Order: sequence, then structure tokens, then C-alpha cells
Amino acid sequence: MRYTVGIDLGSTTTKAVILDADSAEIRVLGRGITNSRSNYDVACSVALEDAVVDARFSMITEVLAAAGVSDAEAQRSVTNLTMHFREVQYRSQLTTLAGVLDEMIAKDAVAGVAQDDEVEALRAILDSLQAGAGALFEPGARRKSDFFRDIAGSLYMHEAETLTRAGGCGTRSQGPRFDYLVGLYDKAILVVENLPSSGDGFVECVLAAVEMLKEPLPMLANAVHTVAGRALEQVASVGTGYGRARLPFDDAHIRSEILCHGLGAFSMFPGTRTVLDIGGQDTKAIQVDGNGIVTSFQMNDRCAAGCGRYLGYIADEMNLGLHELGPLANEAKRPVRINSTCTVFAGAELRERLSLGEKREDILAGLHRAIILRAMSLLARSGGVKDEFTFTGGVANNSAAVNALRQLISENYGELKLNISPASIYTGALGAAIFAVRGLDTETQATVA
Amino acid sequence: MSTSKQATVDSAKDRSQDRQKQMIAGHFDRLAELEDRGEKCVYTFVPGNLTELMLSFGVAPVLPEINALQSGMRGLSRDYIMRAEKDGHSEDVCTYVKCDIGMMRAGNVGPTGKRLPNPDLLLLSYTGCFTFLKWFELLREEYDCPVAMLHVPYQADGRITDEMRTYVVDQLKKKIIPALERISGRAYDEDRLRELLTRSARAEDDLVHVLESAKNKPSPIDAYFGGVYYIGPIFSAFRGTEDAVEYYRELREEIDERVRLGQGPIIPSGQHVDERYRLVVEGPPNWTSFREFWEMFSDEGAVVVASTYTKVGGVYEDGFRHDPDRPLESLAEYCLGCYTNLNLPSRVEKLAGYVRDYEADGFLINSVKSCNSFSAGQLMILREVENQTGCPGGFIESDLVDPRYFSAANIKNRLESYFQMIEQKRTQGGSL
Amino acid sequence: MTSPTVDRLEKLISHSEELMRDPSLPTVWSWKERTGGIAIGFMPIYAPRELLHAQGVLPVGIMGNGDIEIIRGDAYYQSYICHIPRSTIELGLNGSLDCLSGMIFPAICDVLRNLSGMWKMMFPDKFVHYLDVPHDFDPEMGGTFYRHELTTISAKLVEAGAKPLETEALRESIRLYNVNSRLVRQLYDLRCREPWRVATSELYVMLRAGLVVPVEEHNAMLQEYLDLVAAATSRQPEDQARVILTGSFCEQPPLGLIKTLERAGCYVVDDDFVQVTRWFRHELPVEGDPLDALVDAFLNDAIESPTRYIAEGAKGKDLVDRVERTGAEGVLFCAPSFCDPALLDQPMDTAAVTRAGIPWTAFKYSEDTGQFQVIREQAGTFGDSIKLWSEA
Amino acid sequence: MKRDALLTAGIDVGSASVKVAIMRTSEAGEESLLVGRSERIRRRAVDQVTEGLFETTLSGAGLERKDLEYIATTGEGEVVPFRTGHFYGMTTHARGARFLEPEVDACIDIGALHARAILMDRRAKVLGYRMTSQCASGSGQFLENISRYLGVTMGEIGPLSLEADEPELCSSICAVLAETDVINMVSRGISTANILKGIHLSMAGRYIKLLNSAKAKDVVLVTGGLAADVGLMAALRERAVETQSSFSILEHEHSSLAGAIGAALWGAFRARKMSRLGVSLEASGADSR
Repeated sequence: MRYTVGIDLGSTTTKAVILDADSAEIRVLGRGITNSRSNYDVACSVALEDAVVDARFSMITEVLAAAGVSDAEAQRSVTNLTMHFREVQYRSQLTTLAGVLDEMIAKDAVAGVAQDDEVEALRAILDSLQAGAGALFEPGARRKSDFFRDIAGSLYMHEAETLTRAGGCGTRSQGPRFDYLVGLYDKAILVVENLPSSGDGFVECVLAAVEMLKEPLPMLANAVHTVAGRALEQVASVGTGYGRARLPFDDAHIRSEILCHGLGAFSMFPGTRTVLDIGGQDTKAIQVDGNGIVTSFQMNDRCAAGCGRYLGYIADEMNLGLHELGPLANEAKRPVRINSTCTVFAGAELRERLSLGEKREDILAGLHRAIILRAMSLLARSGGVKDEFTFTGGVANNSAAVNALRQLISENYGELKLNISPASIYTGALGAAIFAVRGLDTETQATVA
Repeated sequence: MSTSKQATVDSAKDRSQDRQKQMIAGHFDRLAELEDRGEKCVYTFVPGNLTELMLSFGVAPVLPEINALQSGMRGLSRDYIMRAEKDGHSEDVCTYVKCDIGMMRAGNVGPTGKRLPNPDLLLLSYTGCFTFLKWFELLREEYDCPVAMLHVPYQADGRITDEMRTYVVDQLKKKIIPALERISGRAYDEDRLRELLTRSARAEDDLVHVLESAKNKPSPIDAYFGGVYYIGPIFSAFRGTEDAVEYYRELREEIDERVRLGQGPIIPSGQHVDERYRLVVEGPPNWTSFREFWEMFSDEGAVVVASTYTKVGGVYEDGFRHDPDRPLESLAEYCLGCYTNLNLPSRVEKLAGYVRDYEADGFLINSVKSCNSFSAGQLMILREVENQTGCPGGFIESDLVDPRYFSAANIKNRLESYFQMIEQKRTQGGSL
Repeated sequence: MTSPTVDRLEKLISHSEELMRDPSLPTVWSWKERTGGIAIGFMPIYAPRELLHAQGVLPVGIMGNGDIEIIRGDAYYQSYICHIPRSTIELGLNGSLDCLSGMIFPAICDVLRNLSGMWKMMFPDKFVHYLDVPHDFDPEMGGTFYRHELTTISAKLVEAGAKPLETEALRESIRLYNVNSRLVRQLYDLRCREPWRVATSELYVMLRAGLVVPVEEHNAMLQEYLDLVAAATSRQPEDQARVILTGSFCEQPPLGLIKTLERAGCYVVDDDFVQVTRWFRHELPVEGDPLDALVDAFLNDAIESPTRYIAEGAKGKDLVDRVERTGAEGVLFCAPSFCDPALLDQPMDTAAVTRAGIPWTAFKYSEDTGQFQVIREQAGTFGDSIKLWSEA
Repeated sequence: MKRDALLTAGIDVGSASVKVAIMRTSEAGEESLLVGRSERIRRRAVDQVTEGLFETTLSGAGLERKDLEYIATTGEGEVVPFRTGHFYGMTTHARGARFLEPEVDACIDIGALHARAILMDRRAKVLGYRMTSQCASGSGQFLENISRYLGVTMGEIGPLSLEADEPELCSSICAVLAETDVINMVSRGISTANILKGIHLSMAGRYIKLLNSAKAKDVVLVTGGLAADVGLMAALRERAVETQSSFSILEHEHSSLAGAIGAALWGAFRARKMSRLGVSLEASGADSR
């Protein structure tokens, strides 16, 4: 089956959306995401693979449904399968990581030769990571993120913390050095995530996942084989995003992120006239007309204050997962007034506020409001907010941000329809994929990296 | 999506350009020898410059703004600015001032590498920019020389009243002319002034013709990047001179020729631009990356057909001319009429007018950090012009001569998105 | 320890602070109901309040507002422009200024100058006047020009619903504002003599409150405050550094900043807050033509300001003189970010105080600054450097 | 213990780490560092880290609180409950700098979020200073974030930076946007060494500017943790030469303790003064000056 792909290479995450190239209307086959990294080609291909895997899983669901399995049943077992699939992937990545770490120690990659107790500590950490892998992917399990770098990283840091509790002064006398262990990880993960991807490792992983199922649906194995056998052919690709200038595409296959977000939002919600996108390090306010054509836009410049990364820093500072911030902020009783939205100062402001005895949730509420206030300015600058209003980008998944936005919008622009798609983070990639489809007839084909 | 370019043609190196180069070089040579020749010089500003009056006393005008922008184009401004900031000037304020002060502290060597004379008089024609006031207060601390303050009222209600004109004329008579008499040792000679004003008017006619040639399709000129060269002589030391008259006559002929041949503007590389987007631009250009900045436009086939920056040294398109029959009155009206002395509603009206009269596809603001006179309120101007013309507005931020505020990646990103947007509007949603 | 005096002081101060902070201008609304007159806002630094008062207009000082959330105001300004126009536009757009029939924008810098034009476009039906003031101080030129400005305002006010200007009424207004500036000067003199009696944070809110109440009421408030502090025996001298604060003549600093300076060990003995209250060095004559009095005072008796051209004499001399006059031990250059008049003047002023061997430090703020630890560190160190060594 | 030799402690609470120094001073004016330690906060409760480090430092030196005549805080230490008094950061850094390198006339305290150039006289009286603005570009925190992204430990940053052959400068002013610049550089194949050196140079440029506008003349000591970063030190010296700055730049093994040392010394100064005035300093926070 033929598909087009749109890739949005953002500052923090890289997104891929693949569309059915032969369907008259826009038909999304799959979505994929990964954390951005210095090797853009790898980031793009990992995101694409992830999208393809996603596509294949939805095909499996269809096949099951076709075979007479009830939707709920099909859904449940595929979700189950997916979780095991992720676990298998995670475990193999852990093994890769362990291998790289061994090399690191072998050739003293980190300043200061590893001491025996530090090698032991590392072993202990890796063992507990492997041991904990299963729990991570149980139904309803809480993960700080879906990216290997973050999941493994936070667990690794946590273990390192406890193992070096007494230490930290960098002096040898006090057992394993925390900084040394952190250094090892930072180095290793860099290598791991920039390794050229193994290609479509779907079959092996999915079969392993099927093995792990307690009582798999009888026809599941067949479905998996049918789908695994299907050929997926990429016929066109368009790239966008912050890293646009350095995307592994030629100029003909690159579109401004403004146009992609405008078009993506418009195609998700055809009533859209105003789009707000809060990404990792830029915020965009876009006005589109009845054809999804951008008529005016504004974006922040020279300063990333109040962008998604800001929340990232806060989450790190509080040792929370990004997705945990919103719910916590929603518990605020008396939100604190925050003026500075400088990302790098966020941690300091947070600490100062906490030391003043203010509540975490109240501060968080203030931080979220501060972000949205900046967005409100950008919206006003771009020509205000018209019905319907579509909120996209990673921050659109943050309930506290959405609440603050909803309130301020209704206060300042009256009641209007606020669209948020659960797939809002893929808006730019979707727009790009649509451009790819449109380009099909006119442009010579190109494929990702 | 970059435009094809025709091969370089000889006419790229216009005679007028050479003449202008010679004029400017000659001017700075003269300045370098000024002190030996016992001649006097006066520092003053581009908006509201009283060149004819100064020339009528035989004193040479020096324009710190021009020196600053020249330093910017030569890549000297960064060090000059750093030097001024090192000496306690704030990061927040106008970089022209800091560049000028830095240059002076570094020995006051001018754009052509020759030393500039110290001022015998600071002619503070306070026209449309608050910073001018501080600039010469600061220079006064450096040079032990008199200051003549000409306060030009602001056109707050969008018109020049009799009281404003009288106020300015009185100051010319009672303060400026006596000050010039003192330093030049000459008496005020109104007939001489009349001759100069007559020549000014002639050059001004030709300048207007040149700028309005952009109404042609394709436009033979770039009225922003090219425009800054065209306004050079008339905005600086040459208004009222034979040289200026000659330059503009020549320029006019060249432009008319280009119109006849249906040629687009010529960029520094010597090539003609194929016009794809006609733009109106508000705000001064960035000087430190002038050529790179220009090419961000010309590579996309964007031609500026009208700009407000080419009106800072005088607005002539509405019929104003220096008038030998009303010498001081017309000088007063000239000062009062400079673009930055217009209130915001008038500026919106002008810009909207340009968009219509020059049939522009887009309207772009280059907002410079340095210049609050231009920049404060530009975002409202953007909205208003969009509303009045239905023409999509674009907004980019840079600075005059501080390279730290020219982020090429950011500006390029915005311009690309902006041009793609205009294109997309044209093709109504089709694939780009 | 509380006493009736202390309680009354606290009430007066918290009342004044309330008036300063409340963006909805309740006092203006109630004054309008009471008198049926119109109110006109004016921005920093100086506006001829006497003239407005004489025509039955309530002059209301609008100095932005650091407490309100900026939602639309930021949309009009780039990052490199000061904060006061943002909050002022916010106030205009959120209806806080509906009680005003118009605004006067004095000629002090390009940002406020351009704001006057923006205001015309935003509020086409309101009275908007850009008060262009002369930088020529010859009565026949600058004087004539300024007199015409005043008569123009006066006429436009009548169109906006004010009483025509009458000589006697203007004389009476000048008398009232003379009293006001006399009381303000007393307050400043007292703080300079005995800074522990008059906390600058108190003086500040007293002045700010005066911007939104009728002058008669403000005079009463000032008198009450002076009487109360005279009776407040509990206030004792502390080991603090005497400093002059300069640069805050337009966008006003957040109260928290002033309190931070006090906590960091500084007695502010002179400042340039709310300068409209003491724009003239002396009281205006009430005999003769009162309009001439206003013009003459503006040309010849106004205090030095970075927003006015100084014809002759060295910049910064005035500041050095003030340091000597007030016995200050140092100068705090405390200017709003991106404030052209203050920041372009600073090199000349710092040069002058340096030549005079006066210690100084400089920092910037914005009216909505919420964190002061950096400023506290700076002011604290400045205080330390003066105190530890004066002791040692 | 005898009046004339007395022990005082200085506690410097920074935004990234806490430092404690214990000083012995004598009436005659001898001053010596008894023991000094620092610990990174790493998202732990500051008060606990502070008290913990203070106790381990004391016990490490075989001392108890009662042996101390004065416990002085500085930095963000105003909230430490058991302090005798607080001194402001630049006062203490100036004092500490002169203890470490008696001939300095200026120091630059490079912290995680701010840098402060401090000019002092022979008696360590602060004559003038300049601070970085409210934008965190080129801050220590920024350097740390970047190096973690590059997989470089704090200890490795300096040596690596020294290996740079053609440093790559960041174009962005904002620290966050600069991070993307860096990611871009990596993807363009710029070596880690050249990236780090580029960051060092842009930081150094800001710091030298601070020092110049603070009018530093002869000898400058770098205080604060980043003094240990040989790459930054090298960059500072390069920039100083480029800008024809007149001063020379020093670092000291105890640079990071400068604030704590200075606080302890000022504490001793106050303790003597108070005892001369017969004021008791039992209560915590007793010395409000």
C-alpha cells in the first residue's frame, strides 16, 4: 500500500504522520514520535518507523475486526500486544545501553578511572532497570515519558541518587561518585540514540510480543503474520519544523512550519480560523481562511520564554513527568502571580517561591497561566481569536494550560469553539503529509533519509 | 523557489552610482582637510537637516547618523558599540548613538578612513526623534563647542499649524542663523540661500519621479534597499548643490531607460531581480548585514516598491518642495514634514496609500530595536494597514547597526513563511 | 507595639496603597457622581493640573499599573519597549479608564509620543492631546508656543464638556496646588532630615494616591500623614545608608522594589517619583495673569529632567548638588528597562557623580517586576560597603 | 577558648550548590581557612543540604557549634535559621577574594544564574560592581545543560574546550534557543570541543564586558564554582586580550569558597566589634546591623 509521510522535526520531539496516498479524503494510517537528537536523519527515521508500527497495529485491529472479533475485544488485545511490543523494544534498547556503558568503562571514556564500587553500582543500576522493565508496561502503568532516553534516564538517576546518597561532594572517600555515574549515562545515551536504526524490526519484536501474551486471541497470530507481510511503500514526503533548514530533504520537499500547522489544524477541524501552537521553543499564532490558507501569523523571536521547554525544565526541577504537571496545577487553591517566563530562570523562581512557603500547585498554576498569557499576546498580535479556535502542539495536552487558555479566551473573545485533538502534537506533521499528497502528481518523488 | 536571474548587464554599474561615490568621497576628503583650510563644520541630523542654510554660510555638514550606518556596513559598529557600553552606555538604548560615541572615542575616523573634524557647532535640529536631544547633550560633553537647539514640534494632530511654523521660523531667525553667523564669520545671505533652495527643488522633483517609477510593473527600482542609495545625496550634505541636481537628473534618465526596457531593479551582485512579490516596507533597514538582508528578498523575487524609510529626510511625494520665495518658511515646513515627525494615524494612512497606489502584494515591517520613534506602535500600524488594505502584513525584528540583534536564521524563517503565505494566497490553497 | 497613632498611620497608608493599586479608579467614579464634572487622565511627567482643575476637570495621573495582568497590551509592543505603555493600553482596553473623558500625553519620549497617536486610533471618540512642550525657553518663542498649547488644551477641554477657563478660577486652582506642593516638599524635607520617620514606601504611596483623588482631598491626606508621623514616637533611627534614588520619573517602580531597598539597608533621602507633585521649584504667584504664571514657571522654574533639553551648564551637576544638599552617601540609578530618557542620561550623570567621588550603583526594573533578589543583593552590598566601612 | 583567636563559619547558599567555610582569625589579623566544603543541591531541599553540609563540615573539623563565635550567611542564606547574621553576596566575595589572593583589586563571581563583577579597594571595600541581566544566556546553568546534552561531565568541559581548533559561536541570545543552535551544530558535525569553546567564548565575552564596565584594572580573581573550568579561564584570558583589557585573571583552588570565606571573615569582624560594644550574639539572627 502506498503512503506519504510528513515529518515535523521540532526542537524537542520529532513527529511523523503517514497518510494513505490513494485515498480521496485525508486518511491517517499511523503516527510516530521520538525525541529529537543531533542526528536528524536518525530522529526522522525513528519517528517514521514508529508511525509505520502504529499503522501496522491499527491494521491488525482491522484484520481482527474483519475476522469477526468484536471491536472492544480487538482493541483490548491489540493494546495488550502493543504494550508487550514496547517492552520488547525497551529491553533490547537496555541491552544496547548496557553494552555501550561497558565500552565506556573499558576505555575510561569519563574522566577519572572507574572504581570497583562504581562498576558495581552501575551493574546494580542496570539490573534494577531490567528487573523493572515489565512493570513499566503493565496496563495503566505510569511512565515519565514514552522516550527511552527519559524513561531509562530517570530510573537510572534515581538509582544513582540512592546508591550515592552520602556522596556528591565529588570526593572519593564517600563511595561511588554521582557525577561520574551521571556522566557515564549522558555519554552512553548519546551514542545509543544516535545509532542508525536497525530498520523495520517490526516482525521480530511483534512475534516476541505475541509469545509474551497470556492467552492470546486464537486468530491474533494469523492477523499479525498477514499484516507483517504487507508491503508499505512510501511515495512522497514533506518535512517541516524548527530543524527545517537541516532536514534530510531537498528544498522542494520542505514547507514552512507555519503553513503546515495552519493546514494540519484546518484539516483536523475544518471550522478552524485561528490556530495557537505552543511547541518546545516557539509559540505560533496563525490565522487561516475558509480554505485553510494562512492569512497572518506571529511567532516569538529571540527568546523562548513561555514555550513548552519551560514546562520541561519545571518538570525536571520538580522531578515530575511532563504530563504530571497539569493535574497538579489544577489542584491550586490560590495561584501565584508569575511574571518571568524565562525558561532558565524557572527553576530558580520555583525554588525561591517554595522557600517562601508557597504551595507547589499554586506556583505551578501561576507558571501555566504565565505561559498562556504570553500566548494571548501573540494571538492578539496576530489578529485576535476567531471562531473556531484550535490549540495544537505538545502543550495542548496539558490540562492546566488548556483551562487557563479556555478561561482567558472566553473572557477576552467571548464564547467560541475550542478544538483540541488528542493528536494535536502531530498537527505540523499532518500538514506536511497533506502537502506531500498534494505534491504527488506534480513533484518527483523522494523518500526520507 | 528562488528566482532565475538574467545575466549581469553593463548598465548594472550605473553612472549615477559612480557619481555618488565620487561626491561622497570628495565630501569626506574635504572634511579631512577642513581644519587645515580653516573651514568650519557643523554636526547635525538627517531628519530636519538644514543643509542649504549651512551651505549658504559655507560651513560643511557632518551627519553622525550617516557615519554610524557606514560603520555598520563596514563591520566596525560592533566594536564601537561595545566600547560605548564599556563606558557605561546602556544595552537598551539607540545603537546609532553608541556607535557614534564609540567611533569618536576610537579617534573619530570616518567611513572613508579619513579623520573627521571636530564640530564647531552642534546643530541640534530636534525633529521626530527624542534621542537626538540626548545624542548632542552627550556630544556636548565630549567636544567643547556650542549647541544650537532647533525645537521642531510634533505633528500630533496630523497637520502643520501656523503656530508651529512661526515657532520654528523664529528659532531659525533668533538662534540658528546667529549661531551660524558666529562660527562662520559671515552674515546671513538670503539670496544665496534662495539659489540653493532653487536647486533643491529641482533635485527633489527628480527624486520623486524616481521613487514613483516603482509604480511600473515590473518596478525598475527597489525602493528600500536600492532606495537608501537614491536618497543618499539629497538627505545628506548635498541638497542644494549642482552635484545633487546632476546626480538626480542622471539617475532619472537611467531609471526611465530601465522602465523602457522593462527591467527590474539591480542588486549588488549586478543582476536584475525578476519581480514575484511587490512589497511595501516600513522601518529602517539593518546595516550590518545589509547585503545578506537584501538578498533574502531578492532571492525570493521580492521587490520593495515603496518604503517609509526613504522619507525620513523629507516627504516630497505630497507636493512639498523647498521654496526660494519662502526660504525660512519652507525650511520650517521641511523639518515639520519629515516622516518620523508624523503621528501614527498619518503614518498608517501613508502606508495604506502606498499599498494601494503601488499595487503591493505584501506589507512588511522591519522593526529595529534602536529606534523607538519608528518602532513604538508598529504592531498597531501593522493591524491597521492590514484592516484598511486587506493586504497581509509581515513583521520582522532586527537593529540598525548592532549585529547582535540581527538573527539571520530567525529573519529568514519569517520571510520564507511570509512569502510562502502570499504565494499560497495567490494559488488559493493549491500545492506550492 | 500599637498605639492609636500607629493604627491611624497604618490605615492611612493601606488606604493610599489601595488607591494606588486599584485599576478601576473608584475615587474618580464617585467624584464624577458627586460633581457631574469630567475627568481627564495624564501620563508622566508633568501636566498643567491647575488648568484642568480651574475648568472643573479632575486631573487623573495614569502611570500604568504593575499589578494587572497584561493580555492585550503586550500585543502592541516589541520586547525592547518599556512596560508602562503596555499596562496603560491594557487599562484602556479593559475599560478601567472608561471614567475618563480623555488623555493628555506629555512630550517626554518617543514611546509615549507614539502612544498618543495609537490612542487616537483606539479611542476615536475621546479627548486626546499630545502636550508638546517647548525646549526653547525664550518667552517670546518657547513661551508663546507653550501658551498656545495651554489655550488649545483649554479650548479642547470645553469641547469635551469642561467649563470655560476663567482667570479667578485659575488663580484659585494655583493656590490649591501651591498648598499641595508645599505639603509634598515638607514631606520630602522631613524624610531627608529624619528618614526613620518617613518610610519611602509610605511617602511613595501617599504621592501615588494623590494622582487619583481631588487635590483638596490629597492636601488633607498629606496634612494628616505629617501630623501622624510627627506624633509617632516609636520610629527610631537605624544604621542605614543615605541614598538618592534617580531614574524613576516615568514608569514607576513596584512598591516591592522600594521595600526591598529599605530592607537592604538604604534610607532613600531624595527621589524622582511622581514628579508632577513638585515640578516647579517654587510656589506660583497668584497675582498677575495666572496663565502667564504657568508659562513662566514652566520656562524658568521647572526642576531638571532628562526629558527636557538643558540649554547650558553641565549635565549631572544638579544631581551632585542634590547629593550635597541632602547629605546623601550614595546614588542609586534605578531606571525602568528601555527608558530612553533615563538611560541616555545615565552616562552623563554617573560621570558627574564619579568625578565628585560619590559612590553609586545602577539597576533596572519594570513596573511589574516580581523578583527582587538581584536588586536586594546590589542594594545590600551597596549599603554594606557604605556602612561596614563607616563603622570600621 | 581565648578571645583573640576566634572561629567563625561562613555559609554561602547558591542556586546550584552550598558552600561552608570555617575560619580562624586573630586579633593581630592572622586569618586562616580551617576547613571548607561544598555540595551540589541537585533538587534536594536546600535547608536540609545546608544543615547537613554544615554539620559534616563541623564534625570533619572536630568542632561543635558552640565553638563558633559567629555563623555568617551569604547568598540566598538569609533564611538559614541558625545564622548569627547575613552579609550580601558581593561584600563577602570581595572579602573572600582578597583573602585568597591579597593583591586582587577585583573579582568576578560566576554563579549558576548570574555573574557579578566586583571592584574593591585594599580593605576589600566594594567600590563598584556590575551584574548580568535578567536573561540567563551564557549562565553557568546554561553551560551545564548544554554539556549534559553533549554527554560531557562538568570535570571534562574545561580540558575538552582547550582542544578546540575552530570554536563555533552561538548566534542566539536566548539560552534555550542557543541549545537548539548547539543541537544544530552537532548535526553539522561541529566537534564537541569547538562547541564548548564557542560557549566559553560567548560567556567570557559577557564577563569581560562586566569587568570592564565595573572598571577592573589590575588583577582579577574568578570566584565561584566555574573558576575550576580551565576552558572558561582560557576563554576569559583570550577575550581579555582581544578587548585590550588591562587586567590579568587569576583562579584559586578555593575560588568556589570565596563567598563562604568572606562571610566567615566578616562574621569575625562583627563578632569582635560586638564584643567590644558588649553586645551578646546568642540569639540567631541577632546581628541585624
